Amino acid sequence: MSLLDVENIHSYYGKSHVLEGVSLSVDTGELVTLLGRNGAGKTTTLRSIAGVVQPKAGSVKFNDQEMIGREIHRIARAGIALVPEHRGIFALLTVEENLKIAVRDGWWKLTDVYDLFPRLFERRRNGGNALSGGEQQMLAIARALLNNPKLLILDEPTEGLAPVIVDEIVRVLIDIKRTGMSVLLVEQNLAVCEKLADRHYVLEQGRIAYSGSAADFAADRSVRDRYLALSA
Amino acid sequence: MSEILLETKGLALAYGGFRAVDGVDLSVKAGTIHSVIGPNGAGKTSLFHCLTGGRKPSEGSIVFAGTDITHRPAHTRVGIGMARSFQVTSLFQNLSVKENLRLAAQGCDGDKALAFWRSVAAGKAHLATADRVMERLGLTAKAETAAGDLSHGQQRVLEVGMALCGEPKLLLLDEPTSGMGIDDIPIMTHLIAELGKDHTVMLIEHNMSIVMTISDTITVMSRGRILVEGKPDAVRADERVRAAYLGEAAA
Amino acid sequence: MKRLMTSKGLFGGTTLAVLAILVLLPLVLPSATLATEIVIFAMAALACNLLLGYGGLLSFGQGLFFGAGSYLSALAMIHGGVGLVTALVIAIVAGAVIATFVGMLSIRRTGIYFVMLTLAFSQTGYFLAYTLSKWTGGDNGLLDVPRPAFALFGFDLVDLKGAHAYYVFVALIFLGVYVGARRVIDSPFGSTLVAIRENESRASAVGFDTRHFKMLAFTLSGAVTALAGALYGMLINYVPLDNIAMAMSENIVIMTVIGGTGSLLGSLLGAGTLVLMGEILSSIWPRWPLVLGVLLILIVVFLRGGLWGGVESLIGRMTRKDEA
Amino acid sequence: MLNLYLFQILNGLGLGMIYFLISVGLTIIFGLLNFVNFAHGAFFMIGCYLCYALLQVTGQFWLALVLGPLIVGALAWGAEKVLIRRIYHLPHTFHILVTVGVALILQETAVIVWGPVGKSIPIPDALQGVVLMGKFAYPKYRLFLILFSAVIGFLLWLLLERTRFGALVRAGSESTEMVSLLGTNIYKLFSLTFALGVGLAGLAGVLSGPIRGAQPFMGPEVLGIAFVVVVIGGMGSFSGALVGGLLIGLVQSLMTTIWPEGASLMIYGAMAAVILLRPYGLFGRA
Amino acid sequence: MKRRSFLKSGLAATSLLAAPSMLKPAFAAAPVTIHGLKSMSGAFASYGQFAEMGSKLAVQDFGPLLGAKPEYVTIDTEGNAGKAVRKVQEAIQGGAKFFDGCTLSSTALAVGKEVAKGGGVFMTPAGADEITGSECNASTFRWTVPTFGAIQQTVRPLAKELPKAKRWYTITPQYVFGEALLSAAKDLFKELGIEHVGNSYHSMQEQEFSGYLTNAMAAQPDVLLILNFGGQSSNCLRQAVNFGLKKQMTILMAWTAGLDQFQTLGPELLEGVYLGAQYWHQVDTPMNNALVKRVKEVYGITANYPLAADYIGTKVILEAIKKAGSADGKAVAKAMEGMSYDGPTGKETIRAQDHQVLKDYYLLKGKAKKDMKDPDDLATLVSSGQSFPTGDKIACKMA
Repeated sequence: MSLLDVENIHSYYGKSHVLEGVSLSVDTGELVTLLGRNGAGKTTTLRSIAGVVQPKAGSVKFNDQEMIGREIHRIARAGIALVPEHRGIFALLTVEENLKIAVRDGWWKLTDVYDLFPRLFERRRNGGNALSGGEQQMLAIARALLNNPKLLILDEPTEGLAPVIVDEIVRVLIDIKRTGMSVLLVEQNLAVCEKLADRHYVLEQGRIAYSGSAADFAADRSVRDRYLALSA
Repeated sequence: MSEILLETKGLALAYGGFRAVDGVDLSVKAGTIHSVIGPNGAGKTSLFHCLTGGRKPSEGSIVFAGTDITHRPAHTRVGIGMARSFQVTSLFQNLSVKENLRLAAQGCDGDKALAFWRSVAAGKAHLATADRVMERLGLTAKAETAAGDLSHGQQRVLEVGMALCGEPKLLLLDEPTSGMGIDDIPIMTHLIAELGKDHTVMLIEHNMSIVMTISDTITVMSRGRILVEGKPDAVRADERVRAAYLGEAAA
Repeated sequence: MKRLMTSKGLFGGTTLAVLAILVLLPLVLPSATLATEIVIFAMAALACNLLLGYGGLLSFGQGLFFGAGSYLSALAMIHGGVGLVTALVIAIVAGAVIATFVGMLSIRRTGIYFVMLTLAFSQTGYFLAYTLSKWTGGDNGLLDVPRPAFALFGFDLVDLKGAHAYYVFVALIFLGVYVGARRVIDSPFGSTLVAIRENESRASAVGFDTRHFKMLAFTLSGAVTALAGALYGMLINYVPLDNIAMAMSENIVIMTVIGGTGSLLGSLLGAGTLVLMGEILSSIWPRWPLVLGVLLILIVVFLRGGLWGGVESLIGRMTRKDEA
Repeated sequence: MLNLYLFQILNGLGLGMIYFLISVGLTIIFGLLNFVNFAHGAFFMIGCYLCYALLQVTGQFWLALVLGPLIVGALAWGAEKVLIRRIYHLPHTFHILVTVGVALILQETAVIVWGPVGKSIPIPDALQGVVLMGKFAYPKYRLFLILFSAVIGFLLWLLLERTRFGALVRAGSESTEMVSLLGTNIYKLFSLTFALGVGLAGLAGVLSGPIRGAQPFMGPEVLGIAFVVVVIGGMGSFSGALVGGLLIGLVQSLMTTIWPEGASLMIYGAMAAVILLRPYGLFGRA
Repeated sequence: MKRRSFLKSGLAATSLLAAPSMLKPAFAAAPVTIHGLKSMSGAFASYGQFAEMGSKLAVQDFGPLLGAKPEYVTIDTEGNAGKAVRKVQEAIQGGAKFFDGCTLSSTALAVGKEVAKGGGVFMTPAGADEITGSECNASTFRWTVPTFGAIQQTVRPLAKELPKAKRWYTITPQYVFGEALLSAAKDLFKELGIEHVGNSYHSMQEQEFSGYLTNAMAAQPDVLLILNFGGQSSNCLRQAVNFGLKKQMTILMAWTAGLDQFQTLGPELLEGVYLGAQYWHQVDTPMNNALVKRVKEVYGITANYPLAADYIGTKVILEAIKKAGSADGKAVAKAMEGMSYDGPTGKETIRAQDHQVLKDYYLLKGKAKKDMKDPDDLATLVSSGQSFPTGDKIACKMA
């Protein structure tokens, strides 16, 4: 039994059938990436796990409990935290308020995330709208941590960020992983993925087209070329 | 042959402090398939928005077929021969395939469609265009199907077809294969190659493999700027491109 | 929607139903006057439907056009001595012009701000009518509105004094408007309007200046609403200030939605329901608006297609059983 | 003459505070729930009647002041549970229709319970009388109302700006989905906010009772004012409701001296002008 | 497809037409039926319920007429002039001749026109002077004293009672009715040498009077004359009292709705305020005493203005039918012209020239709570009398 077991889920946006039977799993303490081209259904998979999209079939088991049919906040309280692609920072709230509304009892305390992201502490009185892209991403991750999840789900955390910032995010993710947190990561930056992941899944038109350990994936260049945009 | 159809000079688009497009000089020659590729966040879609009029560029100019269109509203660009497809499928979901295409054909007439006293059936030319395009897309069998009921691949094809209905001089396609399966991609690639024979096509893509076979020119963008431009072979060989795709942080 | 797009010919499909209802209404109802009121409000609801059901635009200012139509046609007859046809044309033109103006300014805003803007304009019209009491009679209303005979080139052709004669006249106009509205919906314009409702950015991308289409929808809606207003003034020989009040706008919207948006026949159904409810229930229980309140809620919660939507799905179920 | 204008300004500010109180609930509900409540005026009316009824039963204005808003809030909480939450996801058109329905039900119920003839509500003994300012007199009760509204406004501000609940409401006004993703039960937040907003309408009703009396058909007029205030201030904005309320209060008060006939015209004209010039009101955001 | 659309048409038609079959033929075939136009639903329901009681009682208590018991039917005007007119048209098409009611001036004016066209009789207690003035007609009769009389019978006696009160301020709703009261007041001020120190106009929707009251305070008058009516006058008075105006000046409300309005306001507000009224239940006339007793008996309430007005209006029509000996509208209208009868205000006469009922108007003064003998003993009668425009002041040109 894994921490998260996604079994053959089917999800729709309106009439269009976006996920056509996705299965994946994440074990405790593991960092797993979900790769795939634009529109392959990565974000929808994450949203289906978090309950934002309700899959019409299949099952999402977390700690052996069924998540499908639960409201979003119940899934969040069960221990799944999703940091969406757009980061979801509240512009009307200060940095500290953004953090405080997420606080729930557990291992991570406000001071811990300030230690992890000193920049956020400096800017704690700023409005959420006054942050740079990198700071927003840090805030989004910090906020998710304060929710004290068992599984952290990140949707393209490095998108649009400067290389220095990407390095910092990678460093933080490694730190977080060290605490034993399980992470499910969607990322386009292959270099980032290769640094962090224990295992990879490749999603292709709403189905898992490939899965394998980090080592296997690194060794098999054809997979990358076939599924991931590169044919150099 | 090498007449320039679309040209941008120093084009920039800023969202607050972030410059999504940062000084792009681009020339699209008439009669070619010109692809713009680049990793996520390179500014391809923002560039596309500027070209189609979805966003007002913060700096620079856009010249199309000899006219400065930098500040023209989106809908008037159709009338002068620009047509676009959307990256995220944007169809009239509850209308039939044929009606989608007919509307698109009618669109290039602009305000002529305000004729509320005429019947749709009288617009024979538009219906004919819709039929022709439908044939070309291979969707004739689905003419009366609501667009939303098509498979994802078919929706992408219809998306391109709608751009085609305006009989444009320039066809702007934004990630036409987005979300398509590997098995469907050749169909789309083939369709674009076909279109390239009698249209100028500007293709924005994430996937390098698609553009390699059909493009005449490829422009690679990264961080809002042009990184490399040239023939497919030259681009394929360029190390900077590979680095950009793999992620600079790791390079 | 697909039904309307595919039903061919002017007298196909629902036109027959409309014709049947128009013929039966005065026979079944206790008076032709009541039937006339229903048909007039159906016309106003139909015009509202053109905006709401097809263009997706909720206008809370339809009372302005209705009131303007009734005031201006009445004033033209009283002070200008014009005949029936001229008065109606004046109402139509005035309604179109005012609606174009309101539309031009309102469609620049969306959502609730759009609604509030149409409301603000109609309230402005109300206070104008109230203040210009020399012309409008203010709170007392405009009295002695004539109902001239139907005349062409100076020859009185049909006297409309009788309730039945006037009903036939109004019913024929309604039929004309209905057929016209169906034509509009099946026109390039109508299909574009639907396209805008479905996906405005796409409609813009294929080359439509969506503002022009919304504005024209306003113009047409205003013209028809004003025509209804003028006919109402002639029905009751009177233009009460209520005609231009917010309650009028509200009632027109309620009729439209109860009947079913996106179906022209629904407007007739909605107007009939609301007027008859008032007629039947008010004599039984003065607190009948409570029932109306409940009905509104039930329709939104359970029958979003309105009564016509309900009828349609019922027929759908019946015919499916038949075919099976 | 100057004195008159000064006094009208003072009076306008007082009026403005009442308008603020009438409108602030509407704007809070719109801000978080993106819900258009056309029954706001009807709940205000119920507040007026509760003031009357509770006075009849208990003889205690202060008790009515506490209980009235609570009862109205509880009513709203119930309505939200069984009805309103089913329609959040629908377009505004349907919000309007349903709440118009609710308003009709409340109005007719008031007639059934209290009769069609209005009721007067006495001013509490402690607040009888006037304060003299030169040749002008200002009722103590209105002074109390201004102060009380200011206090309520301040408490509301504290609630919205300084508490976790307030932060969640503000966050929810940006993205309810994100708030849910952080583990907050957005439905509960919605119910509470709806009850709070409507309860404020009830509070305004109770407070206005001694000035306006209670009448079953007073809802639409109050709703009109509330919407004008909120649209001018910017829908969803707390400070917008305050500034919009004061603005309308001042305009109305000064117009009564300058050009009384045009007062109503002016108010709707102002609303149209603001929407055209500043699409989202003075303090609103897209 | 064909079959479906046909089915649809059929079903749509029947569903719309099924409902009205519940409509009973509303107009009965009794020799005399009085149709009461009452605002039962809508914003003026407060009047309608009492008005209906009055008409019902009048019909019920009237003996056989033309060989049968007269009947009574209520038409709900829904507080909406358009609906009222349309329903009246229908009633006329159904043979209705006799109408009583309409609180709203606008409705009464428009209904009067319709009844005239049908050659019927219409008695109304509405406020608009046009009914027996510029818009008068052969069929329409009005029980209410016009604005001229209301001003004459309130301002004049009050001026006499307060000879030192020379500065008067007015608050007026800006529309025809308010203007009529105001111009009558201005004429009388001139005659009595009263200084009109100012006027505040307000719109018909206004419920917030603090601004206008401030204007009034600034003018420092001796008397504040309130010229609006209904809910507006209630709010205006309520707020005036809140602003302490009662202590600074005398307040006169020239046009009140009478007892039901006083009950709403209560003695605290009314004490010391002068009030003009069309009817007062304590007026000592034989008919009024009988009416008050009968109303108490039947309905358990004290007779108020809407009840009394519609009672007597209906009764007068019935009397006239009896007098004419026929149910022909024109004959009955003729019989009413010049008719004198015992009304609640004493001897009342219907002036043939303009169909105005000549009757008393009252000036009352609000009582202190301690002086009240019963909960409805809210005011004392100060004076009463009749004033009507005469000679060329009568605007009515009956065709």
